[in-house]
Amino acid sequence: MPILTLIVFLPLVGSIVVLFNRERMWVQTVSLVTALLSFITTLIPFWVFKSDVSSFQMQELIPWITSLGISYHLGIDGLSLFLLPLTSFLTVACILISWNHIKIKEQLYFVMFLWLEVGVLGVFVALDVFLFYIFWEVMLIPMFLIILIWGSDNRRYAAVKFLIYTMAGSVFMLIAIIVMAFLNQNMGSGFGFDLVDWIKLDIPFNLQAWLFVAFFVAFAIKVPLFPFHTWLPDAHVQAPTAGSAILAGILLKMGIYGMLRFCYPLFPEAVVYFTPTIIVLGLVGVIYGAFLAFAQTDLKKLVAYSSISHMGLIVVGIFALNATGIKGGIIQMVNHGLSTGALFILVGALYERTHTRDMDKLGGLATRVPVLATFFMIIVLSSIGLPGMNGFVGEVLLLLGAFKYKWWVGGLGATTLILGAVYMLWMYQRVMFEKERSCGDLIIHDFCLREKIVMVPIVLLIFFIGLFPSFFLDKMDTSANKLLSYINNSPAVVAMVDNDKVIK
Amino acid sequence: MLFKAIYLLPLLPAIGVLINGLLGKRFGEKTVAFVACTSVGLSLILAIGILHQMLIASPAERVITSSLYRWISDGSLQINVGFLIDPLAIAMIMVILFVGFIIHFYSIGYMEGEPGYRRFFVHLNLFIFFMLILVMGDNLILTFVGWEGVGLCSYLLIGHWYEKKSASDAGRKAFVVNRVGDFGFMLGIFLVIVTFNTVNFVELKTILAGNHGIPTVTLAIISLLLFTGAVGKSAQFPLHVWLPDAMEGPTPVSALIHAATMVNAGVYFMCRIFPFLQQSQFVLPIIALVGMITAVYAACCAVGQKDIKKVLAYSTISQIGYMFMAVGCGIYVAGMFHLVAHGIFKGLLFLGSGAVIHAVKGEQDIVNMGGLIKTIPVTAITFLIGLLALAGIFPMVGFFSKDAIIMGGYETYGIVYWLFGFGGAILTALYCGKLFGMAFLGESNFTGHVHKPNFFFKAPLVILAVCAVFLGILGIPMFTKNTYFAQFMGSSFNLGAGGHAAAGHGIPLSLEIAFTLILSVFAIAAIVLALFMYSKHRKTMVDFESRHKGLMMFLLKGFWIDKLYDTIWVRPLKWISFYSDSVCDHRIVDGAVNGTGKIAMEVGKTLSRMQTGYVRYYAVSIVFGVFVLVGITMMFLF
Amino acid sequence: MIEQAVFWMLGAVMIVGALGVILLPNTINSVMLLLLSMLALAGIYVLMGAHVVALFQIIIYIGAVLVLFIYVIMLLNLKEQGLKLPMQTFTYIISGFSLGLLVVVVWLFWQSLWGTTFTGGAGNLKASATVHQLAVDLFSQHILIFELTSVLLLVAAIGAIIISKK
Amino acid sequence: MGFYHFLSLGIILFAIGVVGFVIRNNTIVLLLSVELMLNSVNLIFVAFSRYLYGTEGQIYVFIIMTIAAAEVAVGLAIVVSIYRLFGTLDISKIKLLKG
Repeated sequence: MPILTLIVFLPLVGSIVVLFNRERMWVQTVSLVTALLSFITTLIPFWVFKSDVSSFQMQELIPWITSLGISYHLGIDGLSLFLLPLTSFLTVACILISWNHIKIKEQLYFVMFLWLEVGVLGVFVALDVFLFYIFWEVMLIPMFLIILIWGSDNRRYAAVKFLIYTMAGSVFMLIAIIVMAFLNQNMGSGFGFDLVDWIKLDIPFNLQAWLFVAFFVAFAIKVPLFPFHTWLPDAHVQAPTAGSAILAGILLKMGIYGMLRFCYPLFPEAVVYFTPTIIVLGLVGVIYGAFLAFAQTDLKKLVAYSSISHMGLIVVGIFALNATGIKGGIIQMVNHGLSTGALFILVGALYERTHTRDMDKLGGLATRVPVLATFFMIIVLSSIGLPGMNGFVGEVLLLLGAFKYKWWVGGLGATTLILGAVYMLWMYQRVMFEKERSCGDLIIHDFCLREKIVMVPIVLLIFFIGLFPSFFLDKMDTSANKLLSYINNSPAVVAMVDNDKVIK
Repeated sequence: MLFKAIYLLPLLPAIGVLINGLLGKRFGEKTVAFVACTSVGLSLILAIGILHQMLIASPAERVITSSLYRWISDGSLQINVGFLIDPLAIAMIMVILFVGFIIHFYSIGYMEGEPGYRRFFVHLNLFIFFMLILVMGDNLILTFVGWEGVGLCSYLLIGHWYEKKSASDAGRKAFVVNRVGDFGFMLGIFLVIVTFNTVNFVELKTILAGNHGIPTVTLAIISLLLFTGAVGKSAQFPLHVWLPDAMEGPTPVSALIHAATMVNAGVYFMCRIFPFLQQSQFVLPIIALVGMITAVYAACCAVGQKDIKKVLAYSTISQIGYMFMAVGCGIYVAGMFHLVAHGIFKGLLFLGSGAVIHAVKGEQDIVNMGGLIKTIPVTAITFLIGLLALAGIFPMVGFFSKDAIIMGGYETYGIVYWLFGFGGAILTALYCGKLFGMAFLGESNFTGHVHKPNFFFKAPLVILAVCAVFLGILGIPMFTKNTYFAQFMGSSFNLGAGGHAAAGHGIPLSLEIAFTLILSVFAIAAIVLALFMYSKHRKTMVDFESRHKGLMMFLLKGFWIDKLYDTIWVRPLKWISFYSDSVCDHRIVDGAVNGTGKIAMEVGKTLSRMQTGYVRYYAVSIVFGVFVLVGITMMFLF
Repeated sequence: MIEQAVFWMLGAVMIVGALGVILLPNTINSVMLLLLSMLALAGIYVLMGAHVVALFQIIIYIGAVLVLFIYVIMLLNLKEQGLKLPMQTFTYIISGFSLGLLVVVVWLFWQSLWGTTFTGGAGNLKASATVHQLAVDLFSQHILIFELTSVLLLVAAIGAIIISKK
Repeated sequence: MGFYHFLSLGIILFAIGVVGFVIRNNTIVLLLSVELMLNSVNLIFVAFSRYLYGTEGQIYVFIIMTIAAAEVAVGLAIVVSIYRLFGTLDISKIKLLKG
């Protein structure tokens, strides 16, 4: 049974059913049911997945455009295994928080969310690079529209910036993909786009470097890595709550996913060659993002910049070239998706109640909305990596990986411990503590049942990952080692390392 | 067998947290308090049981380990959720649970009618839970979990009255400064992992006891990094700045967290990793030096304080400095003994100060008190017992514990060390005398009705006072390193054949007795002098202080170190952050991006001017283009 | 000899007619002169042995296209317009360019092609394509293009109707 | 009288068409100029067909004629609607495409 196909296209089917009726209830209920079903299907791989197999699993291979060597090739490994349920889970959450809150074109809105889910799920399971590219671009359109139609005041600027930025990166990747297809032909396997074939290619270093940069820029923009990050705050601030949540929760992960999925196996020598540069960029992102977050007064912007900081750390971890960092990166992707997604949901909930995101105007809300404040606290703590919660596990592994790479990389990365606490707690204080500043006369309701239903599973997951990370780590172990082996087994890399030793 | 059930120790407070936290909305204050106290009380009973079993076991069997499940694994590195209880841990656990239980009990009365009653008890229970995790964790990472967890609870409890800006500021400051220390802690853990590929205390100890061949420098760096964490948590110089501010929290919190348990965790942790310290010799003097500086510095500051709780706060910093002095001499037992003693008498003092503050309706400035001994005698007497213990007057427990530290160090570092200890002790006696004289003796400066303390206040004070008097028993026989406490603890600090700390004494007994006598006499003299001056000649002293305003301000503000940090850290960082937001990110990074867009736009605008709308023009352009093409063709043809 | 005389005569008529088309102020005169020019062109086709093309030229161009022009001019009832040549220097420059281009192209052809002889496929030389052969080729090899042009015509007819509607 | 005579004739005709297209303002004359250019191309095609002994040249001429007819039909329709819209056929007054 083609489970992966089912996973990817179930939301599409649901979105078609949504179109049958314009009634608000129909639209919302069908979307929710679809998202829930989709969530259940994304859990299936957990049962089928064998954690000791290093190749791709649950593969589906159907020739598609044979004349161009394009096939419909899906498959998962320990890297994508967790991103699937994360995606569908956050989609459910986003549909729930948008419940009755979308005032215009709600049918289109929910359809867009389901399409977005299709695109993202497709990105995570596609093994044919052409197919991957299609999903990669497909997912842009719904996100663009979500920002453009349902965003706040300056949405056009943000949406266009988001689109152009991402497109600019994708173009480089497209060129590199085509070059790779020709390379595949030149090296005797025929013109084709199958990743599994590409991995076997032995590309000369000069070419690798160029291709790597082309791929990497596309992914780095998505992450976003330090100099490419400026679209993110704008997009986040302007997007509707659910849009921000899904943007931060899932879309950013696609960049990291791409780096691990493509850059690692295809261009191992280039990865080793560029590692120092990338690590420095990542570290700059960590520290710079934290400083910027500290300077913000807009809640959403603060969370957006904190995302930049956290994602920078993930990049540092996965380019530390050891299994610890890679595993930390994978699990931190899930963690960051949960906690930052939840942060955006909470900020959105606050905005709904107080009609402002300006921290100088908020304050003293802990007394008014104790339940919201408690959830907020838990999420903030998870975000700054308090032990016992998910963020800690990821941070420890990432930093340990970085530390194993070079001690000072770990050291600089670990400043996130301090800086994260500084801006997050200051934010919390300004929003929740102290005296009320300007919302004193507003009627502010605490969390309603629907919002609790959204947050409770997130919080449970946060603790589950924090307390029993082995459940996840064991499943990704083999895949992480496999990814690493591409680097370590590459003959040229071995030669480089040997040279190093000789010099020493 | 109780040893099998040690995981229940932290579990019980956790259950208390869950019950109160999730279901407590409908509970009344009494139910909440009952649940919280019972959970800690049951835990305490269990701990006493374990202590009993441990006492009757032979020293070699006094190590209990219990591994619950595999937590994080990375390659061959395994990090379990597992617990380790040895005499070192049980001593700390007893302090935590005993003092903790008493303070829970005390809080029932102290927090009565407060709006955040349930929240307070939830956080308090959570604190006990994390503290036990810290102490019982059998590996560095799990200890770090507790370490951060208590930091969190400290943050929450300092900011309990979060509507006060100063309170939430203080909480945040505590958390952030602690995180600075934790930064070092974390790096230390990483270095341990990279070097040893394990974080389990027992395994580490085994490795270090054998022939490990690891360079001393590595061990020293590990020790220093982990020590950074301890400095942060235990409020040692230069990371002490958060503790005086932490007095914004409710007084029971100050007693439990910022006097008896959490701030001592640094000392405990140094004792826990003593094999590292033992094997990297030049780290010990650094620790001792930090302890010495802190002990004297904080004692000086305490003399200048006016707020009753701040006096105690600086005193706590100073006393923990003493403990680090002990650690720095390698006499861990003495450090732990002072830790236990300090937990008792400082808990007592804080609870007493709480009772005083409660009695005088929230007044904390000792200048505005006075003569309280007449109105609240029980509080006053127990407070005095606490102060005497703090000043190290015979026969209080402080006498034994402090003497052990000062004398133990003399053996290692000589007279300079002793002088530092001596100076600190004299200053301690001074501010003890001043505090008691100002607050309880002399004429009353407080105008208003004084609340009598009720049972919830008195009972804890009396129990702790009794302990403070009689716990000194653990410190005999004096002048040997074989006290009762050391007999029990000794096995924890046994690193193979060579490293045992409880060897014989290197200095003659007579010299030691002489030094002790000198110290005692001077301390008694100082305390009596201060008592006398600040009660009978209070006016003179106040005049004296007002004449030397600069000096008093210097002491009051803790040598202006807060201000210094504000200037060299906080402001520059804030400036960098706002600068990088407004200029760097918007103008440069985003400017480059938008600039690209603008260039494209400008080019487009310029080119669009060629779009005249005249068909003729376009036709001409085609012709022109053909002309160019033909020209190029010609160039290639001929 | 006669052929040459006819060629020169027809050529002169054609060029003069074309110049008239672009230089006469009255549109209807322009159309009439184009008619003349095209008749001359048809004659040249006959000279080259392309009889079918010549016939088509007369039927399609003169019979259909130019009639259409005349019809539209009459329909719009255009008033007499003077020959208002645009007075932009730019236009003169470009006119110069196009004439220069003309010279260059002619020169190019003379340079590159002069002296080469078109022998074609040496075995089956024919004086010119016969009607029969033309038909065979058109309906076998080029049938697709042929059909497509019919579609194009249809589309154009519909397009013209829609554009000029209302 | 050879190939080059026909060729030169076609080129001259084309140039006259270009110049006419550029210098005239009247839309109908523009269309006439286009016809001139098309005819010149036809002439060259037929000339090639004649001297290369092939049928393709003539076949293309047919097709070009068809296209020219279609073009004129559409073009004149546009002329008519332009006249309706602007009341003039002077293209120097019609410049909606101005950027």
